[in-house]
Amino acid sequence: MLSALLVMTGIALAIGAALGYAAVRFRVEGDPLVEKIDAILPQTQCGQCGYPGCKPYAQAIAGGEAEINQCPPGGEEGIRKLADLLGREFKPLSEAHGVEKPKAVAVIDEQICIGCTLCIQACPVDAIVGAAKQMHTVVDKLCTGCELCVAPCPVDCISMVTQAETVQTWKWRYPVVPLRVEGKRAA
Amino acid sequence: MTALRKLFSFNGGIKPEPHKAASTVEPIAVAPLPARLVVPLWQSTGAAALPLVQAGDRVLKGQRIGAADGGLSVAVHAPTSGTVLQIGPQPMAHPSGLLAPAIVLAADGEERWADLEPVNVAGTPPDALRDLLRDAGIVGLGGAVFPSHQKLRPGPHGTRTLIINGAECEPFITCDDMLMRERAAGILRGAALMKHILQAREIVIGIEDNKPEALAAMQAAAGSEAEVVAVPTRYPAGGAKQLIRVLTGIEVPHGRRSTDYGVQCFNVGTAFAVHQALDLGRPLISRVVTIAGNVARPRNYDVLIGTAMREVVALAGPQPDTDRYIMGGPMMGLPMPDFDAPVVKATNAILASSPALFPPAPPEQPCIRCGDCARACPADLQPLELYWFSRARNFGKAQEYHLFDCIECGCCAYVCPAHIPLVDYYRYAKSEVWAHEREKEAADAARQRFEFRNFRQEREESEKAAKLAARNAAAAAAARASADKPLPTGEPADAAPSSTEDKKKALIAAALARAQAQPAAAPPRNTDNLSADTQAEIAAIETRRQQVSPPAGDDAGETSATSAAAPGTADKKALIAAAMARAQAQQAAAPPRNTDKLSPATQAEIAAIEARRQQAASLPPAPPEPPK
Amino acid sequence: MSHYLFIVIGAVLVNNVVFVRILGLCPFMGVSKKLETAVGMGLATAFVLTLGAGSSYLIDRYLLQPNDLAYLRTLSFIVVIAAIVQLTELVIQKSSPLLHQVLGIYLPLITTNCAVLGIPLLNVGMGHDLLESLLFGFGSSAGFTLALILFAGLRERLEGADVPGPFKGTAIAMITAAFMSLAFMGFAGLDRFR
Amino acid sequence: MMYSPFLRPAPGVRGVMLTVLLALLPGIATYAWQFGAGILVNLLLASCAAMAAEAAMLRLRGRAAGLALGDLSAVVTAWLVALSLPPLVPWWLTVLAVLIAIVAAKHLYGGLGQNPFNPAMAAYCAMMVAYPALMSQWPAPGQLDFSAQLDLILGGARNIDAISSATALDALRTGLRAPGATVDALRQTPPFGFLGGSGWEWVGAAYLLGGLALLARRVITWHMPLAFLLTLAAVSGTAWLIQPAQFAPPWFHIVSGGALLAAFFIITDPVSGATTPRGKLIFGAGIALVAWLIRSFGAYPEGLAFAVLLLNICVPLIDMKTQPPVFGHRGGESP
Repeated sequence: MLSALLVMTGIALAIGAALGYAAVRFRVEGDPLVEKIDAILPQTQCGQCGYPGCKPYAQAIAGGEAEINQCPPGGEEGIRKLADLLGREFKPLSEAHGVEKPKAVAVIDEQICIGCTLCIQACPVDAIVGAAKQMHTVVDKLCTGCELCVAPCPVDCISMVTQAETVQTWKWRYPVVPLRVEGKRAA
Repeated sequence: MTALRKLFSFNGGIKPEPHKAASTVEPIAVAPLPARLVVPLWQSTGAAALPLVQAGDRVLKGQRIGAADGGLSVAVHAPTSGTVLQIGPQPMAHPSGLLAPAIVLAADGEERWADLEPVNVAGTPPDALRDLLRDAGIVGLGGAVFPSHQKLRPGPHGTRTLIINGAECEPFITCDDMLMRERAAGILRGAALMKHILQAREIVIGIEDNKPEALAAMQAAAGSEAEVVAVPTRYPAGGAKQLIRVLTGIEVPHGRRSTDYGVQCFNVGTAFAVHQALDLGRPLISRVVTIAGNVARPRNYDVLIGTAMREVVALAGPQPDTDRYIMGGPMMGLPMPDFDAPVVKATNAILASSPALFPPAPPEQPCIRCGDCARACPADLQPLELYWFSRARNFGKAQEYHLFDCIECGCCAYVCPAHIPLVDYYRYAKSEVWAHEREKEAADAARQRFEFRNFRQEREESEKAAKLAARNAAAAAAARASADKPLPTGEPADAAPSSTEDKKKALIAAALARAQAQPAAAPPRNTDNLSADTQAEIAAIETRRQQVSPPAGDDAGETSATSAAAPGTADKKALIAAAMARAQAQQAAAPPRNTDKLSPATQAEIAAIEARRQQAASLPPAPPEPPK
Repeated sequence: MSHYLFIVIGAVLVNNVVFVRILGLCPFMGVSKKLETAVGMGLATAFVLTLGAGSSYLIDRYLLQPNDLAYLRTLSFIVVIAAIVQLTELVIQKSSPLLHQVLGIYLPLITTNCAVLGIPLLNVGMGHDLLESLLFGFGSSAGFTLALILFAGLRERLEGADVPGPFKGTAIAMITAAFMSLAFMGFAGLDRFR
Repeated sequence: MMYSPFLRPAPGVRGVMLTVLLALLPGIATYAWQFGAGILVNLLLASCAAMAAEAAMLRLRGRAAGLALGDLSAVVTAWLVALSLPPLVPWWLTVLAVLIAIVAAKHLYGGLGQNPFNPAMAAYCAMMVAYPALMSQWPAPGQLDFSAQLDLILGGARNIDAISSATALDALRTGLRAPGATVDALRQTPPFGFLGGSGWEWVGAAYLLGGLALLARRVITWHMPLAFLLTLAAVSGTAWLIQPAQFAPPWFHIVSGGALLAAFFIITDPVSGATTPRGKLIFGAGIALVAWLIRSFGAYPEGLAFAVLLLNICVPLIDMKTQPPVFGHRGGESP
């Protein structure tokens, strides 16, 4: 019986030493994964995912605290890419964080704008041009559609306008005609 | 005698029924001048042109009405003299059916040319020549409409061969064939000009061997200048990459410019357009278009850009059962959203289609992976794998199988036994990938601006903190200095402010003084260069203000009320009383606002309100509300 | 010489650890969604299994048998295997963090992979010497990796298939695994490789 | 809305499948001539079962049944199942095999074109593993009249031993186990004919004829049949040269069993086979090698079905690794 104990403790000690050395030898610092996740996110910094911006959300995903389906601007395509990268199951977008909308751009109604610069401070990507008491306007090419400027505006002169397709950005449609013959399922 | 040039071959390709005989019987006719011309601004790969004219301007034939916007764009010209009706969204020759900005011209029938100055080619440096071609609106007329001035940039190792593409392998289309038969000299001259710009060593003209007349005409015109080669007939031998492979054996991969391999390929129509632009100074305002398909008299017409397709097809007598137009050939053509789409620079043919000529798409059956499409693909791709991944929306994998090497020639869909519209899947996948890339670029730019904004905010905070610290230090130093000797300035210096309490009072006092000084010093902002009536308006307001304002004391207090500390409760009552008095006075003085041109019903309503107000005034006055 | 060759071929094809011996099914199902992860997992398991087979033989031969502690066999094998897995996890975390993130829980789970414990016990059962047990360990792990890679290839192709609703995902993977083991039954009876 | 190309003159999938069925006819005729008309009953039975199963599955998935039934793919699978099973198996075994092929191996994966395994071979293997006894009852040539065969297929009494005899492969397998037996001696015994199994040689030749017709119509490409037959000949040839007593000669392997039927009709199934030219060569060669291994050393006399399934498993990997170079990426004349 004693020899059994001796043998087991001997094995345990030898292995403990080997692992201790290995842990020191293979120290790992930093986590390049956050950049990879951040690269997939749409950078609207809109906070709909519950985190103050895309980078914090990426860190939360890498750390495992956040789910991959909390980003409405990223949409289903973004979730599919995240699931692909992290090898996790694809989950549809969670309604709690909002619904996927077509790309929209903020437009300031220049009749009502009073030049209070609140929206300029709120815009995460500096897409609004203007100065105190001067007319403000949104540069549509820079606006990411995060809707953060709509709330702070005291006179509610900012509205989200969905971008119409132009001849250059027109997309060919998915050629699969649904084969299912509706309503004729087997009894 | 065709030179004994060694020809190579490319894999795949198909041999469809050519249908070319009918439209090559009669020579090229000039289409009559239409009354209304719609010239789209986006007529080449890359950016749309910027309009140079407004509605109502008179323009001359060949006058530049749209300037190139950036490197990858070309100019647009007025096809005839007339007046600009409007510049706005018009139906486009694009399968999406969307409208796009275009210049609408009403022709005045005089066809007066603008002043054209031919170019002294020898004396002009190549860069200037390229700019001239860009401003003459010269684009590839083979169907890709790529700006030619960009393609005329020689590659790193110089250019060995300039290929002129007369292969024209698409069924029904014969515009290049007729152009070669009738205007061979112009084409050769254009080719020589391009050879000069590219500094190429030899010119090779590739023509499919099913066009003997064109071969003879080009050989007669070429002489020893260029080498005319008969290329075996097989669709898509006319593709630029395929023709380069056949004539020189070089395989240009996707994403690389052919000039990197010392070879460049141009359509015969483009060569003729270069000749017109440089030798005669004429911009690209018209082109040869084949009208064929379900028409009585298929023929080639020299059509002005911007003519409505309906008018041109009408010349060839379309049959009644024509259901839509196809721009281009049956293999790569685009269905037109409606009959009034304008002829653009890319229109090499207009086919009147009918259910008999081009039967509707047979039902799509599942793919049995038989590999016929892989054997027919001229780009040696695996269309069945591309179809599998595009259908499953797995665009990453589709790109791994070289999705973007696909030239959308249609051979795979032509041979597919399951009648799958394969090219639709590849076009869908490509436009999705391009959309993702656009979004990716926008997202990266947004991230950079976001990071810069955070950095700027931190910088501002640190600067403010530094300034505050500096000011505190200065104030502290000043306080210490004032402890040694009393300050002569008007500062209300108290007794030696040793404790922090006194220091704070000093700070407040200083701020108060500065605030009072501000309104007096502040100049009335931007009231200098104003128009006369605004001056009058300001004067009127000033007079009203003088008339209304009670004793001056309150006035000063009231205008800068924001930062004044409350002097005590007694003053407050006086303030309220003054405000009440002023309000009453204002009400009496205020002119009844815009009650003049109102409908009788509103008049009655106002009268009722006035009556109620009078009746309310007679009641004992309600206790004044405490000021908020 | 042909004896050793038969051991390896027998372990890879004839008595494939997944399809014939039905061992190591949980990582086989869990990690075979994408080919890259399958290759990563296969190599990690191969490394652990071959090392485990070798070290288990040494422990059994020089520690357990002289002191007739045969009953400690399973316990000691598991401890050694767990240590090797920890070692592998550290190496993978250092060399390719993405693979480490994607393998996720399945990396430490190699310890619980029944093939990893099964093969050393089989070695002892068949009375293999050091070289034979190493070869048998290597053969079985190669068979496992081969099965995993082939299965991942098939599953990646099935991603695009229009599988009927209830069968999407793991269900069709199970059916595919069934057909694969049916195919491997063809090798049954290759008596020369028993 | 229809987009380019507007010309799609290719015959439908129906055309391809019809050509395959016609190419099978000479084989079936010789089969019936040599071994009695029982096979025709089996073919009819299998075809009806297949069409019924296909229609049921399509209705279950709510798809239009008309078009899919029209493309005859179910009939082709049914015929291949019937031709690979022994002709005297009971009717329910044929129907069960066809159900496994159509429902399990094809429609569970999404219907035509998406099944990774060859449906006919999957069914054959399942039956071989489930009913080994029934699957080894092959008739000897010219022994039975039609009514007896019909009774066997439909009837109850299974007094089979009187009429069944081992196939050449079977006889070889059992014979070689006896010590001292040599291949040459065995080949004089009754089931052996001139080259392979008696009677089976003619059926094999007829399949070869049908296969060449398929090649001529360009429904299949030469890669798979040629690679399969050459590798089979090469492998069995070398083994035969080394130990003529232990291993059968190459022509025996090619003519006997289902080799010729498989070479032109079974392994060339485009859906479950490799698609790239080099991939097809590897696929054909691999099947030949594994089939020979199982025939020589395995427990089952006919290893072809297992070999096909094993190579079907490797198809995704083979396709991935043998992609032909794309235009412009071939090195060619680039600088």
